[in-house]
Amino acid sequence: MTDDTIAIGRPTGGTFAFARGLLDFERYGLVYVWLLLILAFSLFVPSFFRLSTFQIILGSQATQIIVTLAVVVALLGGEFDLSVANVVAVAGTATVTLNTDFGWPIGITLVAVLAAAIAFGALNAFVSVAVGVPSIITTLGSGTLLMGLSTGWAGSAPRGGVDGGFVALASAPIFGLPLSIYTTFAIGIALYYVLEHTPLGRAFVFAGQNAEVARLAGIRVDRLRAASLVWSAVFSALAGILLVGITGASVPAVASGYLLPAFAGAFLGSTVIRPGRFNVPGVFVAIYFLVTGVTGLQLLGYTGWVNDVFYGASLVIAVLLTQIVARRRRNRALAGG
Amino acid sequence: MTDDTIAIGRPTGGTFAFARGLLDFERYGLVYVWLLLILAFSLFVPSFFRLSTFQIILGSQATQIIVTLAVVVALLGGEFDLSVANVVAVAGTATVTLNTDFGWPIGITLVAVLAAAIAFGALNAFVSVAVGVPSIITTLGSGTLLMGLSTGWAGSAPRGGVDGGFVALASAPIFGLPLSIYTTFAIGIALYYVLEHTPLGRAFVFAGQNAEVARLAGIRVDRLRAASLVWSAVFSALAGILLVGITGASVPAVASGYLLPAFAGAFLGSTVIRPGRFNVPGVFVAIYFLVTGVTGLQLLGYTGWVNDVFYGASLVIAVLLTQIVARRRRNRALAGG
Amino acid sequence: MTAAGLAVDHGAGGTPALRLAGATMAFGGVTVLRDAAIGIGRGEIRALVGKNGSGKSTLIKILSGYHRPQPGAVLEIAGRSYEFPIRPERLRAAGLSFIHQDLGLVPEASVLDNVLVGRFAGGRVAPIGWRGERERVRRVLARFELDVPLDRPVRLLSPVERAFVAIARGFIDAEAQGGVLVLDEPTAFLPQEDVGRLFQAIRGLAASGQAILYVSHRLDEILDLTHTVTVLRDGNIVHDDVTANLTEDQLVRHILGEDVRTFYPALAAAKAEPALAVDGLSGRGVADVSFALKKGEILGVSGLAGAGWETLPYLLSGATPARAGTIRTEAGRTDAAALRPDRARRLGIALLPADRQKASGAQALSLRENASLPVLGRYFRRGLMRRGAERAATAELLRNFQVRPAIPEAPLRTLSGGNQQKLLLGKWIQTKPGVLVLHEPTQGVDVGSKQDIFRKIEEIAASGVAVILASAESEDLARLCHRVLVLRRGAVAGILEGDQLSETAINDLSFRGHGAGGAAGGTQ
Amino acid sequence: DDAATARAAAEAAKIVEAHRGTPEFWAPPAFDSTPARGKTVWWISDYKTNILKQWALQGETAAAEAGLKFHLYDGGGSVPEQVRGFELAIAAKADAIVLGTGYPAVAFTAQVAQAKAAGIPVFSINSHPLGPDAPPRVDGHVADISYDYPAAGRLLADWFVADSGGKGHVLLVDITGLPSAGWTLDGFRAETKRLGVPVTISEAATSLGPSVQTDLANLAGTSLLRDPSIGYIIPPFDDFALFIQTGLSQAGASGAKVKTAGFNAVLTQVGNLKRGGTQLAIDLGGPNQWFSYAVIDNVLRVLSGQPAIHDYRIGYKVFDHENTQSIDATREVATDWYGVDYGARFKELWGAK
Ligand SMILES: Nc1ncnc2c1ncn2[C@@H]1O[C@H](COP(=O)(O)OP(=O)(O)OP(=O)(O)O)[C@@H](O)[C@H]1O
Ligand SMILES: Nc1ncnc2c1ncn2[C@@H]1O[C@H](COP(=O)(O)OP(=O)(O)OP(=O)(O)O)[C@@H](O)[C@H]1O
Ligand SMILES: [Mg+2]
Ligand SMILES: [Mg+2]
Repeated sequence: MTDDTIAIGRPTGGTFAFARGLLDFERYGLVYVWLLLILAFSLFVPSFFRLSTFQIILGSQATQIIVTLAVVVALLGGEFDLSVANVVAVAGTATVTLNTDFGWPIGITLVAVLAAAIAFGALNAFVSVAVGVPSIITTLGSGTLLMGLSTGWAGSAPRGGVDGGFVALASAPIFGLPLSIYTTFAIGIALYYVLEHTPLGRAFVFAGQNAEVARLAGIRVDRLRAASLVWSAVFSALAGILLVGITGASVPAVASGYLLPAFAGAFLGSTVIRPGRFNVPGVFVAIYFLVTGVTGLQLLGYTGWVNDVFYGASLVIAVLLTQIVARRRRNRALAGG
Repeated sequence: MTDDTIAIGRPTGGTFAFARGLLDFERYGLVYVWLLLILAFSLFVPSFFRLSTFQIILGSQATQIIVTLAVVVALLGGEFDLSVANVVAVAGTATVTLNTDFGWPIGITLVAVLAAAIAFGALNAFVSVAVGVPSIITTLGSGTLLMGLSTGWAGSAPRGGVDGGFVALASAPIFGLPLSIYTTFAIGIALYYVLEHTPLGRAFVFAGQNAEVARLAGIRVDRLRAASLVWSAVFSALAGILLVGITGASVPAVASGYLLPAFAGAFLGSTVIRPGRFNVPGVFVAIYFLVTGVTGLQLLGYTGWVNDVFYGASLVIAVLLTQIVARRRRNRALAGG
Repeated sequence: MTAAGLAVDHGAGGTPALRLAGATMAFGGVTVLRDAAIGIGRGEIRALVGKNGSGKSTLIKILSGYHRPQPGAVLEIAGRSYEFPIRPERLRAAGLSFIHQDLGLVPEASVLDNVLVGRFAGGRVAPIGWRGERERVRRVLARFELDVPLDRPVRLLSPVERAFVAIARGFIDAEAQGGVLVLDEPTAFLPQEDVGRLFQAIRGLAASGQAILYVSHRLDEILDLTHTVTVLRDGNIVHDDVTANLTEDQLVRHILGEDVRTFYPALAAAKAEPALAVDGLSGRGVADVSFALKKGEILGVSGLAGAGWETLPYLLSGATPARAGTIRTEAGRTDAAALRPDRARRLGIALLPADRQKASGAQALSLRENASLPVLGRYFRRGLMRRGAERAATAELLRNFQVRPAIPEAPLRTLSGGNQQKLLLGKWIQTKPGVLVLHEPTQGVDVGSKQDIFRKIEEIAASGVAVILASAESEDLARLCHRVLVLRRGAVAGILEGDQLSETAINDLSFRGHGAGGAAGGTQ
Repeated sequence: DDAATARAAAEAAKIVEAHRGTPEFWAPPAFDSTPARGKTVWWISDYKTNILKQWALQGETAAAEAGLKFHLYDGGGSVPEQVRGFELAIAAKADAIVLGTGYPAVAFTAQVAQAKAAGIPVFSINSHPLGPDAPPRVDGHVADISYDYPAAGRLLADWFVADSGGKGHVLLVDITGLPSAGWTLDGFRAETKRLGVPVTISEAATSLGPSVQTDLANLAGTSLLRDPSIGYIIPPFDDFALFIQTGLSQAGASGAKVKTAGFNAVLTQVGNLKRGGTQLAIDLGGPNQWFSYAVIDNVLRVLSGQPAIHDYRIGYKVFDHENTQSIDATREVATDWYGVDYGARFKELWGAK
């Protein structure tokens, strides 16, 4: 298999670089598949091509994207964080419980929840980085532990009654979209900026790729690994808080639903924009691609298992397509050279 | 960290090697923790130290261990198989449906189900290995797809009515343990033998550790990766079939319960016997360690969140302990050397 | 010994053991090997030489079935012809065995697995006869006087031990199959005294009728060991001759395509200001080492394998924790035991490690990302990474250090071994350190580039940087350094300078008390 | 025609009104429970599902009142864990086993048979249609204690018909993998048919899995896009209605005019009703205390040698914004919520002197 010998003779720079760049199927393949899907739905599904559809598609993924970014941050740091979904759940439970049972004002509650998330992330970091337990075990264990403690403390029932102003704020519409989705985009952009446009972010990505080289270059790799776990916990907690804002309630039982889609989004996202590397824009593309398909099907009246079939099939086929096309173009380039 | 930058003069071989080997806390740490746990429960939990308790502890993990071995086979091949739990569920559903609705004899049914599992594994292998889609996406997608198709075909309700002889066989007691658990041990031993003591198995493990280098060393890495996904599907299907034998019914909803414990078992298992490597005996130790704790607590009457807390905490603490002890010993050896 | 005395069986007389013709290979449109042809007869030791990136490893990877050449390539092994693409195990069955550049070992796997996986005796699922297999590995390793526990992961071995493990694998294949053994820069990781043992083994194989293809940048080795030479330049075969017909100068001319005499740059005098003071440094394999270094001074560090000189660079730069001692530079003073790489960098100490596979670069990242890692802050202005500036600086660096191809966005893994080494040297020199610690900086680098690197080292020293050059190449050290520190059994055996400094003096000091060539190849 | 529709809507409204107060307790025959005293019942639960845990904990109280020893076993959602629960119970020589995970007995055919062989009767909850011969029959399974789900569906339909004047458009969402959802929706459809009103019924489904929350929320939004005339969404349980509410609030203005309702009267939703301001219009509740006592009553009966009861005729109450104002919505207390102390009523039946 010599196909990974990409790109070295590829001319860079030049006037047409930008246009040629957009035609780069390897980088933008999934984007095109997504656009095609939108086009197809727009043509064949009567109620699809409407502002309200796009508002729903955009707005409904606020929390899922944040959780996926949490997973990506951990993965970039070379860590597997399986506790994200539990943190979402417990952050939600804690927000509602502190705000209602304990009567803490919502501001203090949120600060407390985020502080607890930092502490939890630091615990993961201590066990994984300082002691050296693989993070996949650490977070599987600590996530289960956290969930158990939370259930013992506040029960497993859905709880409502959180500060009405907070709920109103989270769903306050700006240009037809709830504030929550702007939060998600703000987090995404900030993360993109840090990862791509600051020395810290670059060092972080490098350390995730080859820790030893980064260490010898004087980068405190352990700190960055620890930070990745802390930030992953913080992002997850933010998602949990946001979810309370959106639903007005905490629902501990369903948090587990966030885990697999988050990993699917992270890995699917790593096949676009920066193929082979976890990246922030890729996450957005991946998650919106998947939800677009499901939404279109629902508009066509397909629900239930058909949705599962579509979700599964599109996940596989989308990546399959981009890979095959990218490979064919590469081979053609090879033959031409 | 830095411990591996330089060859260190750790003494090996010698007459006391075996005894010293048993004291090797890094390799057997979890085993000791487990024995301690058994001792503590035996002393403090009245109904614990009984033959029937051990029979139940041993017998109840037949399917979970097989699924965990499926995950381990995939991981050894360098692949993440997230479809194992779905395959368990669908294999069960298919077994019951074919045997009852379609009236196929149980023998033919089982052959058909295993053949379908091979086909499914081959599909995963094609997409992941031949085309190059990361297996974590492939299997997440194909697993969801499979589950959706199965629901469309046979519904999602639990179904009974499977061949009584088959159920009787699966639970036929031999020395007080059901046949199913012997099946599990047989699979475990066969897998252990192949992985550790045959050229094929060694090549498999080697290729999983570093595919690129293994390819340079002349090993057909792609075949082995493909095989890992096929075997993972086959093992999962076996677990599904066995579960039908154990319960006499298929329960499509079982799927979700198997996935995380399987990964927990695989990774916890990789901290014992062969630390740092996924290994078969480690899986047995890990799964039995976890179920021992949970059973003891249940006998004490603790349920619900206490179980989660134990499960989570013991996962973290067991690994933490063995790591810390092992590290201390290593440092002492270093300082002495 | 030269080809003259040997019965080399190739050409018209018998069928050659190996014949490759019409091999062309391109990566992403760039042809790196053009219509290459090579033949080796039984008992022949053929050298394959050329500049970095000239296509040697590519040719070898075609032979091993790793790369697939463009249509038209012809391969014959012992008279039988094979169609490309060929599966690696078929080539192995046909009698080809390999020792790849950068060794091709799995670090986590044990010595035993690394040597034997894919070559166990018996069927694929037949039980492995552990006793016999262990014995087999132990026997080959013993031939190189290597005694390492077979279950130890390769990552815990020293570079020398690792090299021999890779060599052992090649020899096991060669002895089992007979045919052709291909060695791609096997001596890059080996100190002088171990090279002798390797050569003895290679000659033994050749004498028994094996064909050998040998790649190296060390011309003395080529002249000493091989019967015939094939020279690659920019992907073309430019010369094919009997080694005995060539002088070293002629060989250099064929390789570089120009007339270059081996030269060492003139040394500027060291400055008076102290740059580094090491006091009582102890750590893995090193006990109580003290020395001082002035600005602009080049200090060689050498000794026998395992004598401690290989760990000194890592102790000095905090990569391996020390047990005791103090280190002082212009920027400050620190306890060696508390030194970590980030601290070392703040003290102005930079390290170029020898271990390219593990410790030098992130293979999947671009040349730009690899090169700018230690100096990211330079490109961060007004809240943004100036990627344009970064790219320009990288391009400049690539040009300066003659890295080819000079494409900043290409992934590091697409560079040939020697070009990677040049890039990484450039990466550290651009940080303008106070003390530059180099471990085998010219390992795997062609003769032309080697001189360029020496010139660079001399330049940077002249600009006031203190350089520590840890190497087993005593000739280079003798010519390039102001002083050479020789370690023996972890302690300072002596420091040579001025008239005392010569290649023989370094070797004498290294060996004194051991008896020539007798030292073990392992760790302390 | 309009007159008939109005009449039907009025009839439905009357039925709903009749259920806004205290449900009448149906007392099964009294019996002497002394033979069962001191016997042990194992209750296999799944704490991951809140309502299952709530029933189990109420069952624990009921067992204490009934003089039964009670062993609570949490099998989570995992089938092998629940198998182990059966095995531990059989090994511990339990006198009765309650499969309280919502799975029908058929899911554990072999274990139920083993229990029978050991002389242990097995009960299940809310997983079979009502009646002694409810399928699927499994040897060793004595009885399923269940709410009357079709009846709950009928009541929800009555509310929908009454609220929409017999002309509304409702989206029924089936939850596959949860049979009681289907039974409830069957009741709903049957009632609209019986009333003969020109309502519009749309159907959708989603599967009971980890992503049910997001699935339902998305479904709510997209259904409205597809057909803006939908005015009601019935999921059909109120904890799923919570996710429908999320979707409706994400849908903005188009979601604001849609009402939802469901069965179970879980704490959160009753709280939401009391506060008002959500899309939840009513919540249909069946007293959880009544239910759990009924389970223990049946166990006690069978262990005392009495015939099992197959329908406890558990009553329902419709909660809305008005009638929740007077109750404590921070915890469920039967007397406060429904006006009856069911525990006391059951104790009277058990001859507890
Ligand atoms: N995987 C790859 N993808 C793209 N280009 C490659 C790849 N491998 C090698 N090359 C290019 O092919 C050319 C020849 O490389 P090769 O490794 O054969 O050189 P070499 O003669 O072995 O050099 P050295 O002496 O440095 O080892 C180089 O320009 C290198 O950059
Ligand atoms: N690490 C990278 N690898 C590959 N492509 C990248 C990378 N970083 C950025 N790009 C892409 O390169 C393109 C050029 O943007 P970039 O900001 O790097 O160039 P620039 O404007 O020349 O730099 P600057 O103005 O910051 O000095 C963008 O489309 C960006 O997405
Ligand atoms: Mg090379
Ligand atoms: Mg820019």
